Amino acid sequence: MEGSQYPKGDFRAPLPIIGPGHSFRSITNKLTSVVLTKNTPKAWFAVMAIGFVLLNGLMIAITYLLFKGIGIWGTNIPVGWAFPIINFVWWIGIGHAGTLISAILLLFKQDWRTSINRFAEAMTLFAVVCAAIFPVIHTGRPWLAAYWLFPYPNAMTIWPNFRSPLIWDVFAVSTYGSVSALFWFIGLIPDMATFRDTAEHPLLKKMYGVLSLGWRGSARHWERYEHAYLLLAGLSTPLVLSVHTVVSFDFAVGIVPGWHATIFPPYFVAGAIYDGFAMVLTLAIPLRAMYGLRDFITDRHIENMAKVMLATGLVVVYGYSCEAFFGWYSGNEFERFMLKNRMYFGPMAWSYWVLILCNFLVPQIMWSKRLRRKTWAVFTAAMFVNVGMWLERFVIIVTSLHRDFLPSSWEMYYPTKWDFITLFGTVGLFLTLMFLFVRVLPLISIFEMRTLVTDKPAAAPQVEGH
Amino acid sequence: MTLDDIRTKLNGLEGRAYWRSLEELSGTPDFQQYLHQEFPANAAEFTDPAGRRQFLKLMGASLALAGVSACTRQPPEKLVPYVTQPEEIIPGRPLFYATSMPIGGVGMPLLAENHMGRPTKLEGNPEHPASLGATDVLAQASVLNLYDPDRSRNILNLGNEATWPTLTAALQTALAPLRSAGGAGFRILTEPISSPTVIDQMETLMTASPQVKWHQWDPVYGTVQGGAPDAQAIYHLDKADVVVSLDADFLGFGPTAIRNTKDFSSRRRMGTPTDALNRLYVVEPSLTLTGANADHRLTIKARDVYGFATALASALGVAGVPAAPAVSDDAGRWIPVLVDDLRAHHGRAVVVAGDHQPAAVHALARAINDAIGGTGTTVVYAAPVVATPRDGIASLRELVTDMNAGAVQLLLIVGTNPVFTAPADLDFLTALKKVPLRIHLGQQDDETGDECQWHVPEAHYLESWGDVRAFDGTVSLIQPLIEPLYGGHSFLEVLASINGVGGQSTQDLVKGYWTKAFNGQTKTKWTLQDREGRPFPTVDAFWRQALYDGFLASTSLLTGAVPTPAAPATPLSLTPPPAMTGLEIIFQPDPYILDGRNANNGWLQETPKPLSKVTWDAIAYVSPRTAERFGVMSFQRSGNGDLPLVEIQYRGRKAKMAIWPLPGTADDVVVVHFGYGRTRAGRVGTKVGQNLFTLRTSAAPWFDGGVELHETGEKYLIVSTQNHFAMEGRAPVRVVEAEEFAKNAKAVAELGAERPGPEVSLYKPFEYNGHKWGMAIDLNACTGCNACITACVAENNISVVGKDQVERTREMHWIRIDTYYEGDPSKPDGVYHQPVPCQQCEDAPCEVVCPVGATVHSDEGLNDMVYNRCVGTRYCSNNCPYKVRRFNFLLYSDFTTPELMAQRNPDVTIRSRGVMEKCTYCVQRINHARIDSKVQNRPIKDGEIKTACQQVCPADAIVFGDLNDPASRVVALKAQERNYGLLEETGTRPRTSYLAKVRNRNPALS
Amino acid sequence: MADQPTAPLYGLVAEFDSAPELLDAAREVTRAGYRKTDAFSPFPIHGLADALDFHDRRLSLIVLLGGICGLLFGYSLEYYTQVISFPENIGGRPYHAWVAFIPPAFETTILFGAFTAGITMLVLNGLPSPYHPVFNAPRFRFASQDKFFLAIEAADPKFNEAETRAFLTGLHAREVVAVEE
Amino acid sequence: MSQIFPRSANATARLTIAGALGFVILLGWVVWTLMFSSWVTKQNEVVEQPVPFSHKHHVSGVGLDCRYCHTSVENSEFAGIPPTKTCMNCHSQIWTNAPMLEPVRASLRDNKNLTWIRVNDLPDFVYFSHEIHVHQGVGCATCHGRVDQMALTYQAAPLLMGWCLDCHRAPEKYLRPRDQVFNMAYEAPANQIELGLRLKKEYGVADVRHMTSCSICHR
Repeated sequence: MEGSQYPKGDFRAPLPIIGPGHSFRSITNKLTSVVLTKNTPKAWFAVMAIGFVLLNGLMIAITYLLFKGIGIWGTNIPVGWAFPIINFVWWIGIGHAGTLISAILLLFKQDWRTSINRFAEAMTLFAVVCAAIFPVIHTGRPWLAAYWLFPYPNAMTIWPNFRSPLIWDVFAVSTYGSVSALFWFIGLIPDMATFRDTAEHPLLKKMYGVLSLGWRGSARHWERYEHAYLLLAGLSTPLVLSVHTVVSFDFAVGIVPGWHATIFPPYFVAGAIYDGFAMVLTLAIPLRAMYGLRDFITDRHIENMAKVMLATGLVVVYGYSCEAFFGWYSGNEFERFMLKNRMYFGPMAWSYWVLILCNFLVPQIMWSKRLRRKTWAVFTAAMFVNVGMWLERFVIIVTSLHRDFLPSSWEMYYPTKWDFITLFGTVGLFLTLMFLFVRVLPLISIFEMRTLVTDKPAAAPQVEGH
Repeated sequence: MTLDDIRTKLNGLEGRAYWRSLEELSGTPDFQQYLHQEFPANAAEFTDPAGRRQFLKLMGASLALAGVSACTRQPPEKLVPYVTQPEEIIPGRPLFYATSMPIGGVGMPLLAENHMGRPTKLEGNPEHPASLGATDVLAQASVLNLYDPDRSRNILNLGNEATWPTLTAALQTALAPLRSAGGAGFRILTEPISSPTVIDQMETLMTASPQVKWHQWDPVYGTVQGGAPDAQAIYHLDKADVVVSLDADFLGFGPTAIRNTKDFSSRRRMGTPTDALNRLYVVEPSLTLTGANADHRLTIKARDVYGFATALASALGVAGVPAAPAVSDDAGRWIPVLVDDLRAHHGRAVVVAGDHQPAAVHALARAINDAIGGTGTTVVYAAPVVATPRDGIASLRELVTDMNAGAVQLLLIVGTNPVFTAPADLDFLTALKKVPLRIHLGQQDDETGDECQWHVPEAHYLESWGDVRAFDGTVSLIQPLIEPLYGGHSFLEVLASINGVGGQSTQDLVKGYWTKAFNGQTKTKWTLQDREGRPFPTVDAFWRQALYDGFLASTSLLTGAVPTPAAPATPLSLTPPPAMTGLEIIFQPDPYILDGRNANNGWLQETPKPLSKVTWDAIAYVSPRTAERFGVMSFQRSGNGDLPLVEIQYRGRKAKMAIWPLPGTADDVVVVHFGYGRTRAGRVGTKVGQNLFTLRTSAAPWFDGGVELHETGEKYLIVSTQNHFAMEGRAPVRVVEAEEFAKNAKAVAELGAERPGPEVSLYKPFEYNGHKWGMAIDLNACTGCNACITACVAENNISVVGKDQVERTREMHWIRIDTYYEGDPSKPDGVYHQPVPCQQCEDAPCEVVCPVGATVHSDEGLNDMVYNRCVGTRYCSNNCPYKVRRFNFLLYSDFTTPELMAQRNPDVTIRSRGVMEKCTYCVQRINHARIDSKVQNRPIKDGEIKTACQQVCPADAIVFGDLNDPASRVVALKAQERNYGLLEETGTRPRTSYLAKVRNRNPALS
Repeated sequence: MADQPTAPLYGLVAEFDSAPELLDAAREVTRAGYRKTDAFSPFPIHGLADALDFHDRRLSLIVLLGGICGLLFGYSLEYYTQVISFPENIGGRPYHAWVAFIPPAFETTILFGAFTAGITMLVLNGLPSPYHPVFNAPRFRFASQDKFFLAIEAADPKFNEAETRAFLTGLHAREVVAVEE
Repeated sequence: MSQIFPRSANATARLTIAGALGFVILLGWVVWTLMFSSWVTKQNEVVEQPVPFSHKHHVSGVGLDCRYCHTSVENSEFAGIPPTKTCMNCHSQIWTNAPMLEPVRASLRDNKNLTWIRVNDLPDFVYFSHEIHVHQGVGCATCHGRVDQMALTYQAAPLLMGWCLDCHRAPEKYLRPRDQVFNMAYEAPANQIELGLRLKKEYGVADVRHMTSCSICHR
């Protein structure tokens, strides 16, 4: 894609997290121009178009679904869950990277996070939106599920069943969604002020003025602001871990061989971050090219993310080996058969090996510093991981269900065209939201970038509190 | 158009009139439009089955469409009381009437449940020797035929509506000239008939005009190859220690199967491990249910059964047996063993010859039974109950010859559908067209009706008066439960009008005949006594009792005296069947569709065929080895999919059929099923599957050699409800050998992983102090006949989903029968059946995961499923290790066909789109029994509550009861060493448990 | 713009070029005894609040309380619905299946905590306040870009326009302007 | 720099937020009250019938017993709606040509069903049995109200699931002696709870676990 920013041959050189020679002004201008500019890049329109077409697919699919019933999908009796839940878990997982970057890396004082956390958070938000669609539409009677899943006093004096992991999901996902949104908006406030003050058009001024809540950068405000931001980060961290833990409970709590495993929570969380970083890369690399942001999203960022991806990827692979080991070591005939069926003679064994290729073999190229610094290589690896993590859920859900306890009920699963339209439809929704965001809001946190400016007399103050 | 318009249009109309006008109404465009806008959208709402049920409860037609539109406010619902209420009716309570279903001329005794004038469910008549309370799939499903919306509704003359008077007039005018010629040229073609009243009427007719000829044709029951046996065998299998079947499916097929199963299984149910079992040897060309239940099974071609029989007979020293042709090595090993076993059980053994085998084999079997002292104890021979002519083929051939010769002026065809079912070589249609006047009386305006100038809708047996004899001779009465829905007429009615007694009602005719019989004025002399064998004081007393019982107890050949038929000629003089060569073809009726008469019955289409579990299609069974030649490697499939179509060439005729490798089928044998491929069956059955009658000939209607199979390269989608038939080293069905079990009582327990005790749970188990419902299923008794499935469908308003949904494995049956094969597929070592309803686990995995609490435990330990709370996450089904939960992926319940709605059981909610459903242990029956017991201040008696599957089961394999009642049968069964829980190692603590299968093999053969 | 404000005076606003200058100025102003002061910067500056002698740690405590409320709400909701309101035998689990009750209670804890944090922050900061006198400072829009401002309110007891202006200019302010209410 | 917003904007902003919150709460309240409102439950709504039949007249006035018309109330889930015949038992003698009764006479004359509108209409996935309730000492009036006072019949109770459960959870609050079940004027004694508990025991009314099991009412 692009030439490396490093002197040839020298891979030891410390990498900057912001291009040289940047001032407050230059950062401000650069980042505000992305939104306030008159001329939008052609690429933006291209992506938007694709996203929009897919989104319409989603709308049609859902309408038809509501009219006909979920029988339009391939789900059947041994395989009661398939695409919808796979997609749900996949999207939720993707969301995790955002929170991780903005919260956990913040706590770890990783200042390179600043230039990616904003759109990573946006990604979280939109991924959760996509994910949240599925638990509702995958039910037989969505118009009831939409509110019966919440505990509210009613004329029947009946309540949801709090023993069910699905109810845990409802709480986890809705909390995750709203807290992410809050975190994201709080982060936006100071930049909204910047927009308010740099925009020319009076209407824009007013619009951003409203969003900025009248922020004026007062020292007192900054004081409480950073304090609150830190607390939010502190709360989001256990939250993000809990969310995918709860999602993994959907399976771990079941008795289905291939679901009923104690490794699931850590293994799912790692998987989520793995996939999340892959998605961040998938977005960051084209975006920085599209808007020429290589000074802010530097190769250092790409490389760091590649490293995180590699690390979490290995955790996930450890998860696979644990699953295999547990299955074998349990000596339980059902577990053992599940493994053989999944890896060896089952009609869907192919999916397992493709998964291994995508999630285990390909990402290993990230060991090489040279490749880590080749954007195209990282991008390719990220793409493989995106696919691989989807397949992982396919393997867990479908191949476990289609052959469980009684051989008499063993059957096959085949998705229908509606399954695919819905899946790619949500991708469309995601792209649409993401690129609308890029167009109207700062995709990189401006005020935090300012703290990185190093060519000033005073040392750049840290974002963290005291 | 709105609901109210429709209501006003239908208001006050009842029964026939109502259906008629709704029919007309539903034709109108705005009604169509109404349905369109109202139903698809709102059908999903639950307020909907609502409307259904009230309508059903109050038979107010207008209610059929009430409560459709879904909103927070319930739409107004109407109550339509009687004008004058019949005394016997208590609104909301069902009534039961005894009646009988004629099939193949033989009666199937029934009790019909009647809800406010609508028969909804049929049970066996517990008092009747031919039923003892059980029924079969066909009887269960026959109630749906009554409501079949595609039954013909009008008398048609050349396609135009006509009336009964015009018909009778036309008939008389046509008959007048013939009568003068003594009736020559007037032919009547019926199904086999045993009805004394009808026979009496026929005799009256034929004495009046002796030239009238009566033909009988039934491709299933009335067809024999190589002559009909001169006497009918009635078995007492409860008295037999050793049973040998010569290609006889006496447990699986035909009206005798119910009583046979009752008797047979009574010798398979064990108390203690040391109890003696009977032993069943089966010799057959292809696996049947009987074969599946055999202790020893020998696979030989159908043509070789005669050879085997002769060999066995001569080995037993029967006089005058012709020289036995050489038998296979296996057979060779069998003969001596059989001889020993039969001799060892002299007087307690029986040999059963198959209905499809020639008269010679029957004669041999009878001779053997004489030799081993079976005759008179384990089997009695009696004059057949069905009126002559019993050789349908011969009778039909004669008719065709005469028709071709132009000797037939007027042909009255009753019930049967020869245009579709007649042997191909007779070319019935061409002959038929030569008959000047053709009248067809049938429930459907079928292929034959289409070829006749007159078509008369025939009344369903639940709509008409009549009588019929059960296989054991018991005279059983047929009384109507409802006015003819579509204005049908019975054969008796037609016959009466021919005989000029049309003025009398059929009821009078039946009663009249039996009054005469009571006074001994009939040709056949009947012994009419009450159950205690005392004569009735008056004819009224007799008639009242007869109607109440539904049958005349003293006429049974099983209980009453048996008229000894002509003793067989000694020494035996046999006409050996012609030798056959080459690949063998065996014709079988489809077990449920039969000759196609049930093609429009969705329940039967969707009931999995025994052993293969195929639905919605006819298939050709071949041995797995033969199948390999056509690329079907294994009899296991990972899922539903295409199977190769082969071309069957036979006597210059061709047909295509998909082949299914059925373990236990002899190599080089192809078993084809006829009955599919109807062209005028109705919305369900038209153009479904391949028609095999095109191959069947009068020379060899059941089996023949010289057939060729050719690959076509084409594929055909066959769907089945089970695709994996091996147990994979797991033990869902636990099987032990009788010998081993007698030695080691723990043998069954040792077969499974150990059952986790209460200590494995974190929590202390719930206590069940009131009732504690449980079920035990005896796998040793179960024959896998599927009756429970159909009974469950009828009782619980289970929807039919159709072939494409079954392909996606979305069938809705609440109870299924799993079948597993053991050993080499081409020569299975064992075939096991396992009925699997909801196990009602105490620690139910499904309940924990339901987010809305739509499935929870009742205080009596039922795993309640609350449809109206369910949002359909399907999590419960995923977490159910037994996969017994069923989901309404689409709108499966029919909310638009009032005829079908009328059949529904008002005590069970009709499930709508998007909700999960499953077996409830027939909770509606439990609740009714509980309420009755409370109102009558008495405890619920053991056996008072029977689940639908239990009630129908001819093998009494299913027992339901209160686990807190130490005296209950279910407790006793669960105390047995054979008792085990399915997948109990998963800690679900199922309330349903199974009694292991015990096989009584002969050491000399194993 | 005019040095002589027409409307009542809000205070004087001094502009600085860099964070350190602002920091020093703030220290001086505080040392000089001004209390009704405020500093404005395009990004958080370490120590600026101290320099203005501003300390407020109430947030943590409030958030803690919010979290505790969330926990209590979540668990009592579960206890009420599953044990008191409609106890049901679900899969043989006890009515009070505390193990299963943990995840939702945890989530409500986070939810309440997080929103308390966000909302409290805004409330304490008196946001939203789209209108504020300091916006009247002509170059104030740069406060959200690359300039740094220091304000002394007229309400301050020590405030005297002339002296204060002189004082501020003495702190190398790039420019000092009077801002009206 | 000039202000973007007027002074009033601060107040406006805060009011807007408060207003939004208020609106959400209001909305919730509306839905909540609607859920229980008689508009949804149809409680106390008089429905128009083909014949303006007055229970007041027939029960209080003429003094008919409930069971004279609702014949199957004691031995079927369905209480039964009288066939036209029942009406005509008397009305063939009295009011023989009251125009009000023409539909009834017409019904008998041309054998055409009368069509009444259901007043107490449960959702149809609910299986209610009059038989058992009457037998266990639940008075007609307990659910149907003082029908004997109703000139035109209406639904006296909300018939919501919560309402059913109220009694299923604590029947003692409502039980009365069997011989009082059809007594419309029956007044609960001061010691109702005590009496209720005694009757509960005597009539073998099941415990709350049983009475709140789903399959008791839903199948």
